[in-house]
Amino acid sequence: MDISVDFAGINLKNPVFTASGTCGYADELSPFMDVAALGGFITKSISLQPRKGNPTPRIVETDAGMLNAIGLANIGLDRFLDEKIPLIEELDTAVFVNLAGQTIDDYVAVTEKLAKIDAIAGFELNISCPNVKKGGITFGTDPEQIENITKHVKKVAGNKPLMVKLTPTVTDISVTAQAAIDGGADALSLVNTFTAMAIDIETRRPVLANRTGGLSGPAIKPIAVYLVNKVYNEVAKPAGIPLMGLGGITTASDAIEFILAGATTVAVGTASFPNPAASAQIVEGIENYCVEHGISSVKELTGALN
Amino acid sequence: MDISVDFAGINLKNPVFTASGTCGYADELSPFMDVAALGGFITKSISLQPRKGNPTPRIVETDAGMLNAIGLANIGLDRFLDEKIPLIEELDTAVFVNLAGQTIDDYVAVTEKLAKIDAIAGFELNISCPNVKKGGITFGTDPEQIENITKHVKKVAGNKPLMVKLTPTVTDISVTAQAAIDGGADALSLVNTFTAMAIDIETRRPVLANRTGGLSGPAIKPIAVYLVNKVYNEVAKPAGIPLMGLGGITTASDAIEFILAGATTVAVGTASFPNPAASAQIVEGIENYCVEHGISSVKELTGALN
Amino acid sequence: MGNGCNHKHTIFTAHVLESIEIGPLYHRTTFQLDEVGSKAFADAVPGQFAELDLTAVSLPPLEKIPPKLVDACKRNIILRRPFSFADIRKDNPGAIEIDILFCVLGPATVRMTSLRPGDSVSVIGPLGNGFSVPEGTKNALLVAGGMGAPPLQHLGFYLRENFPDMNVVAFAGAKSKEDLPYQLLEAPERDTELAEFSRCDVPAHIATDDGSIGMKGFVTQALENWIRTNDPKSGSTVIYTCGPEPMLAQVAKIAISHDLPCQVSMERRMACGIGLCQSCAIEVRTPASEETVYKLCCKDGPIFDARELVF
Amino acid sequence: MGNGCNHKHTIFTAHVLESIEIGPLYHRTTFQLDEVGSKAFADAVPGQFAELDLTAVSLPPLEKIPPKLVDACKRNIILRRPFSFADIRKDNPGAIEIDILFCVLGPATVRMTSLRPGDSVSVIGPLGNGFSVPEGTKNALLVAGGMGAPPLQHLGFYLRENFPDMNVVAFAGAKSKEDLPYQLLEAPERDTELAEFSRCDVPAHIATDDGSIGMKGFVTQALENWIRTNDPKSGSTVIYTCGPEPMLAQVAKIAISHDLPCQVSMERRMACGIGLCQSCAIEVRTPASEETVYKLCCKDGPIFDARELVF
Ligand SMILES: Cc1cc2nc3c(=O)[nH]c(=O)nc-3n(C[C@H](O)[C@H](O)[C@H](O)COP(=O)(O)OP(=O)(O)OC[C@H]3O[C@@H](n4cnc5c(N)ncnc54)[C@H](O)[C@@H]3O)c2cc1C
Ligand SMILES: Cc1cc2nc3c(=O)[nH]c(=O)nc-3n(C[C@H](O)[C@H](O)[C@H](O)COP(=O)(O)OP(=O)(O)OC[C@H]3O[C@@H](n4cnc5c(N)ncnc54)[C@H](O)[C@@H]3O)c2cc1C
Ligand SMILES: Cc1cc2nc3c(=O)[nH]c(=O)nc-3n(C[C@H](O)[C@H](O)[C@H](O)COP(=O)(O)O)c2cc1C
Ligand SMILES: Cc1cc2nc3c(=O)[nH]c(=O)nc-3n(C[C@H](O)[C@H](O)[C@H](O)COP(=O)(O)O)c2cc1C
Ligand code: FES
Ligand code: FES
Repeated sequence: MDISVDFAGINLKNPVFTASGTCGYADELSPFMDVAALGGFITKSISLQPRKGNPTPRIVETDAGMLNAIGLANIGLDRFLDEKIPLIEELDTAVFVNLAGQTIDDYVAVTEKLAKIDAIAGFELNISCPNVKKGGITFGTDPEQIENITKHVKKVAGNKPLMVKLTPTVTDISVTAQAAIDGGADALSLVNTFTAMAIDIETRRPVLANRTGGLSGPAIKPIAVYLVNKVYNEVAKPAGIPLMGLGGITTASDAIEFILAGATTVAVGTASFPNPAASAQIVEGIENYCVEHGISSVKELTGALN
Repeated sequence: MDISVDFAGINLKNPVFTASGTCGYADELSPFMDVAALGGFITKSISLQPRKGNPTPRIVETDAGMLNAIGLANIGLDRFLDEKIPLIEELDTAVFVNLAGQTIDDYVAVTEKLAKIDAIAGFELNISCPNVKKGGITFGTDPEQIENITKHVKKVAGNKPLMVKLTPTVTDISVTAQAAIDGGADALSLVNTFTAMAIDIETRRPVLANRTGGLSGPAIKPIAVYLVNKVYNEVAKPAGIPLMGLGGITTASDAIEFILAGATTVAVGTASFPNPAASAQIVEGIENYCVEHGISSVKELTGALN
Repeated sequence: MGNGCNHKHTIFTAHVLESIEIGPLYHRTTFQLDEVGSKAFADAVPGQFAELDLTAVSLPPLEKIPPKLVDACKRNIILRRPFSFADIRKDNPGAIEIDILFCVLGPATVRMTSLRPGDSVSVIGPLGNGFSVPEGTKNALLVAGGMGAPPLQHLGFYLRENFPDMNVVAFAGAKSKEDLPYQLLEAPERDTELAEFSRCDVPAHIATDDGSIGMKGFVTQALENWIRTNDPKSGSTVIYTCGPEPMLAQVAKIAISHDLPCQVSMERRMACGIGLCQSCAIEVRTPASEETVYKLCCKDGPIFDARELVF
Repeated sequence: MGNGCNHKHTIFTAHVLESIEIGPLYHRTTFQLDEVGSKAFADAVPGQFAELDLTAVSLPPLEKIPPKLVDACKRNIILRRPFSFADIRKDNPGAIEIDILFCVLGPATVRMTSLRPGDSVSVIGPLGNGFSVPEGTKNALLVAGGMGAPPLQHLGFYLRENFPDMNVVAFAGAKSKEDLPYQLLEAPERDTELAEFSRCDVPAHIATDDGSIGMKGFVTQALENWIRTNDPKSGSTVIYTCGPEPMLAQVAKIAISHDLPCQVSMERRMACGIGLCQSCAIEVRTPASEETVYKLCCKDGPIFDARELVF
C-alpha cells in the first residue's frame, strides 16, 4: 500500500501538508509530532520587506471556525534567508515557501532569490490574503492580474513548481483557476480564508483590530470541498494540473473528502492549533483508510467521487 | 423603549422575520411560539408551477451548519392561492412572499397575481437559490440580469415593497446589490446559502442526492455579517435602501451583530429547526438588550458599528 | 389508536433515569418527562417519535468512542435527532417515562452514551402519526430489521395491554447476533425468545444473515415462512414493519402479494421533525394517476401504507 | 528559576480531582496530571500556563448558565483555552497536581464548570517563560488585579517554599468584594487576610473600587502607599504583576518611576499557545531604536519586563 503522490513534478511521501501561516517554521510542531512524517510543509507568507503585522486582537473564535487578521506578519526575505533557511534545510519533507507581496516586482524579487535555494521544493503564490489592505486580494479576484502575476513569478521560479493559492470569494472560481493555469501555474491550492467579521455587541466594535479577518476552520469545509470538486472537473482535470485542497480539514476523513473531490494533496491549517499533531494523525488515518478499503495507492482516490 | 422598525415603507412590530423555506407556512411554529410576536414572516419560495423538489437525502449536517437541497419544493401558485392565502390572512404579522422562477416571465406571472392580495405585505425575490439547476443562480450573479429581472418584477408588484435576496457567492456583492437597487428594489436581503458539498467517504458519493447543497447555519454567520456591513457602507446607506440580514442567526446577540453591521431587519433560518421558538426568543432578547443598554429605539442600532 | 398529527407536540425537558449498554453499540436510555412533556405524551402511541437536542451533551473520552466514529464525532452538531420509543410507561401520568433504544452511529448518538442519571435534555414530541390498529385486527405481525426494533417492541407491549386477545407475532432480523438490539435472554433456548417480546408473551422469530442466532437468512423469509404456514386471512391480519429500506420494500412486496395491510415505518434525515424544512420527503403514489408526489416523513409519517410507497 | 522556553511542553491528559465554586463566577479546579504530563511539569514555575481542550465538555443546563452568557455559550468552540496555575503541587512526582482558578466568561469557561471528579481533559503545557527571581531579591511585591490573581497566588506559595527568608507582600484589587477570586477567610478582620496568601504567611493589601473590602481605591494606590512607606531599594525589590491591562500599565509606570524591576504577566487571545499562529502579538520596544516590534505572548511571554512593554 502506497500513500506517496506525485505533485507538480515532485514525489511526496504522502499527500498531507501543513498550511501556510498555521505551523510557524515547523520547529514549533516538533514537541508533538515528527515533521518528517508529512508529505510537505508550507511556510508562513514571506514578503520582501519584514511586516510587523496587524495590532491585536488578531483572532477571534467563531462557530466551528475562527477569524484571523495576522496581517502577513513575517520577518522579511533577508532574515528568512539567514535564520529560517538553515532550519528548513534540516526538514526531511518537501518545503514550499508561500510568497506574498504588494506589487508584481515584490513577488518577483522574493522568488528570484529563493529559487536558488536547494532546500526549497516549491512555491505557493499567495494572491488571496484578505487581511492586507493593498495586498493580494486585488490580484486574487481578477483573472487578468492572476495570469499576469503568475507568468512573472513562474519566469523566475527556476525549476521549482509554482502553486497558486486561490481565494474562494469569487463568482466563478474556475475562471480564476484557469487564469492561473494560463499564467503557467504547476498546481493550484484552494481555498484561502473567507473575508468575515465578528462584532462585539457591548463595545459595538468589530472584535478584530483590523475590523475584518479571514474565516477558516471546520465551518468552511463543505464550501471548500465543493470548490475543489468544481475546479477539478471544470479546469484542473482537463488541464492535467494537480490541486491541493484545504479549508477546515481536521481529520483523515476530511482529507479523504477533499481527495475524492479532486485534490492530489491536502493541507491542514486551523486544526493544528488545538491539536498540533493533527497533520501527522491525518497521514496515519489516510493510511488506515487505504488499508481498510483495499486501496493500493492513494493516487487512485484523487477525483474518485462517484 | 421601541423595537418597531420601518422597512421599505412598512411599519413592523420588530426587526425579526423567519427566513424563507425554514418555517413552513407558520402554522408549524404555533405549538412553540406566537407567530404574531414576529416582525414578519417570509414564505417558502413560490413558483408558477408546483415543484416536487429534489430526491432525498435533501439535507446533511456539517460542522455548525447544514447543507440543504430541497429544490424549491412548493405547491405552485394556484394551490398557494387556494390553500395558503387563507392561512396567511390569519397571521397577525407582515407576510412577505418569496418568489422563485426559471424565467423572467415566470416571476412576473407569479408576482402579478399575488400583488392583488391584501394579506401579502411584500415580496422577496429569490434570484439566488443554489439548488435549482436552471434556476435563479444564473440571474443571481450577473448584475445586468439582476437589474433586468428586478425591473420587470417591480413593475407588476403594485404598491408592495420588493426585496431582492442576494447570493453571497460573488466577487463583489456591492455590485449585485447596486444592480438590484438600480432595478428598483425597495430592500435587499442577504445572504442566501453558499453552494457546498459533503462526501460520504464509504460510498464515495456526495451525501446529497442533488450532489451539492446550500450551506446555512452558524458556520456562515461571520461571512454574512461582513457582507451586510460591506453592502451597507458601500451601497445601501448611500442609496437609502434598507437591508435584511440573515445567515446563521441563532441568538439575539447574533441578530444585534447584523443590525449593528447595517441591517434594519433580520431573518432566522436554520436556527428554527433545533429551536422552533428561536425567532420569538430573539425578539425578546433584542428588547432586553435595548432596555439594558438604554436604547430608546432599535432603529438607532442599524449601522451603529463604531 | 390516536392520531399523532393533532399538534399535541411541544418542547419540554426530559430527565435521564437510567442508561444501560445492552450491546457494544446498543444503549437504552430511560427518560422521565417533566409535566409539560407528560401532558403532551398522554396519548402518544407506538410508531411516533421525538426530537432530542444532544448538542450540549459531552463527548466521551476518545478511547471510549468506537474508532470508526472518532472522526465523525469531531463535528459540532446543531440539529436535533429523531428517535422512536421502545416503550412509554404512563403509570404516573404526571411523570411519564419513555425508553429510547439507540444504536451508536455518529456524533449525536455517541454523545447520548454519556448521558447519566440526573442529566437532562430538551425534547420535542410526540411527533408523527404512529401505528394504527384497524378494527377487527386478529393477527399482528411485527417485522423488525436491525435498528427498526424499538417502535415494534413498543407496539408489542402496547398491543398486549390494549388488545389482550390479539395474536401478536414478532420477526426480528439482523446481520448477526451482536446486531440484534435486544436484551438477549441469558440462554435463549429457541429462536422465539427475545426478552423484550417474551416479556409481553409475544413469540419472536429470529433471523440472522450469518445464522449466529435463529434462522440463517433474511427476516423476510421468516415472515414468508410464517405466512405460508399460517395462511392468515386478509382483513384480520396486519403487518407492521420498521427497518432498513431494502427490507421494508421486501416486506411491503410480500404484504401486497398476500393482500395483507401493511404499515411501514420510514426514516429520513430530518432537520426539524416538525414540518418546517421539507428535508424528509417520501415519494408516494397519488391515488388516481401514475404521478408520484412527496409527503413529509415527519408530519405525514413516519408510518405509511405499504401500497402508497414508492421504493 | 527555570526557563519555560525549553520545549519541555507536551500534550497529555489531566484528570479532574476536585472542582469547587469559590464565588458566583469563580471556580477552582484541581487536576492530576498523567505520567507524561507530570514529567513535563517537573520544572514548571509560576507564571507559566497551559492550554486546555474543553471542546468535548458538556454545557450545563441553560438555567445554570449566567443569563448574560447564554447566547455566547451556544457557540461551538474549537480552540483550546489558556490558563495559568494557581498552584502546582509536586509532592508525588509521577502525579503532579495543578490548580486552575478561573472566571466564568464565555463558552469554554462555562463548560469548565461542569467538569466533575473523574472527568479528564487534554492539556498542552507547561507553556511560556514564567516569572523569574533575580539573584539578591529581598522583597517581592505581588500585585494582582481581578483575575490576575492565580499566577501570583502560585508565586506566593513558590517563594515561601523556595525563598523562606524573602519578604513577600501581596496586593489584591478588584471591583468589589465578590470579584476577589480568593477563598475569603470566614471573617477577614483586616485588609491583610486572604486565605491563599495567609496560608503562606504573605500579608495581602486589599483594595476594592467600592471599598466593600480593604481599602477603597485602586490596587495601584495600595502599592504606591506601600512603596512610599517602605522605601524599598532598587535591586533588592521586584514587582510581579498580573491583571487587566490598564492596571498593568499603571503598575509598570510606578515600577519604572521608582526604578524597581517589574515582571508583567500579559494576556492575549491565543489560537494555539505554542507559537504556530502569531495571534498573540505583544508590542515591545527594541533596545536601540524608536521602533517597536511584536513578540509572541505565548512563546516570548507571557511574562515581560515592564521596561520593554508598550502600553
Ligand atoms: C422517525 C425516526 C425514528 C428513529 N428512531 C430511532 C431509534 O429508535 N433508535 C435509533 O438508534 N435510531 C433511530 N433513528 C435514527 C436516528 O435518528 C439516527 O441514528 C441518528 O440521527 C444518528 O445521529 P448521529 O449524529 O449519531 O449520526 P449521523 O452522523 O447523523 O448519522 C450516522 C449515519 O446514519 C445515517 N443516518 C442518519 N440519520 C438517518 C436517517 N434519519 N435515516 C437514514 N439514515 C440516517 C447516515 O447514513 C449517517 O451516515 C430514527 C430516525 C427517524 C427518522
Ligand atoms: C496566558 C494566559 C493565562 C490565563 N490565565 C487565566 C487564569 O488563570 N484564569 C482565568 O480565569 N483566565 C485566564 N486567562 C484568560 C482565559 O484564557 C479566558 O478567560 C478564556 O479563554 C475565556 O474563554 P471563554 O470561551 O470562556 O470565553 P471567550 O468567549 O473566549 O472570552 C470571553 C471574553 O473574555 C475576553 N478574552 C478572552 N480571552 C482573552 C484573552 N486571552 N485576553 C484578553 N481577553 C480575553 C474577550 O473579551 C471575551 O469577550 C488566561 C489567559 C492567558 C492568555
Ligand atoms: C492564523 C492564520 C494565519 C494564516 N496565514 C496565512 C499566510 O500567511 N499565508 C497564506 O497564504 N495563508 C494563510 N492562512 C490561510 C491558511 O493557509 C488556509 O488557507 C486557511 O486557514 C484555510 O484552511 P484551514 O481551515 O485548514 O485553516 C492563515 C490562516 C490562519 C488561520
Ligand atoms: C431547508 C432550507 C430551505 C430553504 N429554502 C429557501 C427557499 O425556498 N427560498 C429562499 O429564498 N431561501 C431558502 N433558504 C435559505 C434561507 O432562507 C436563508 O437564506 C439561509 O438558510 C441562511 O440563513 P440561516 O443560516 O439562518 O439558515 C432555505 C434554507 C434552508 C436551510
Ligand atoms: S424534518 Fe423538517 S419537514 Fe420533516
Ligand atoms: S497563540 Fe499562537 S503564536 Fe501565540
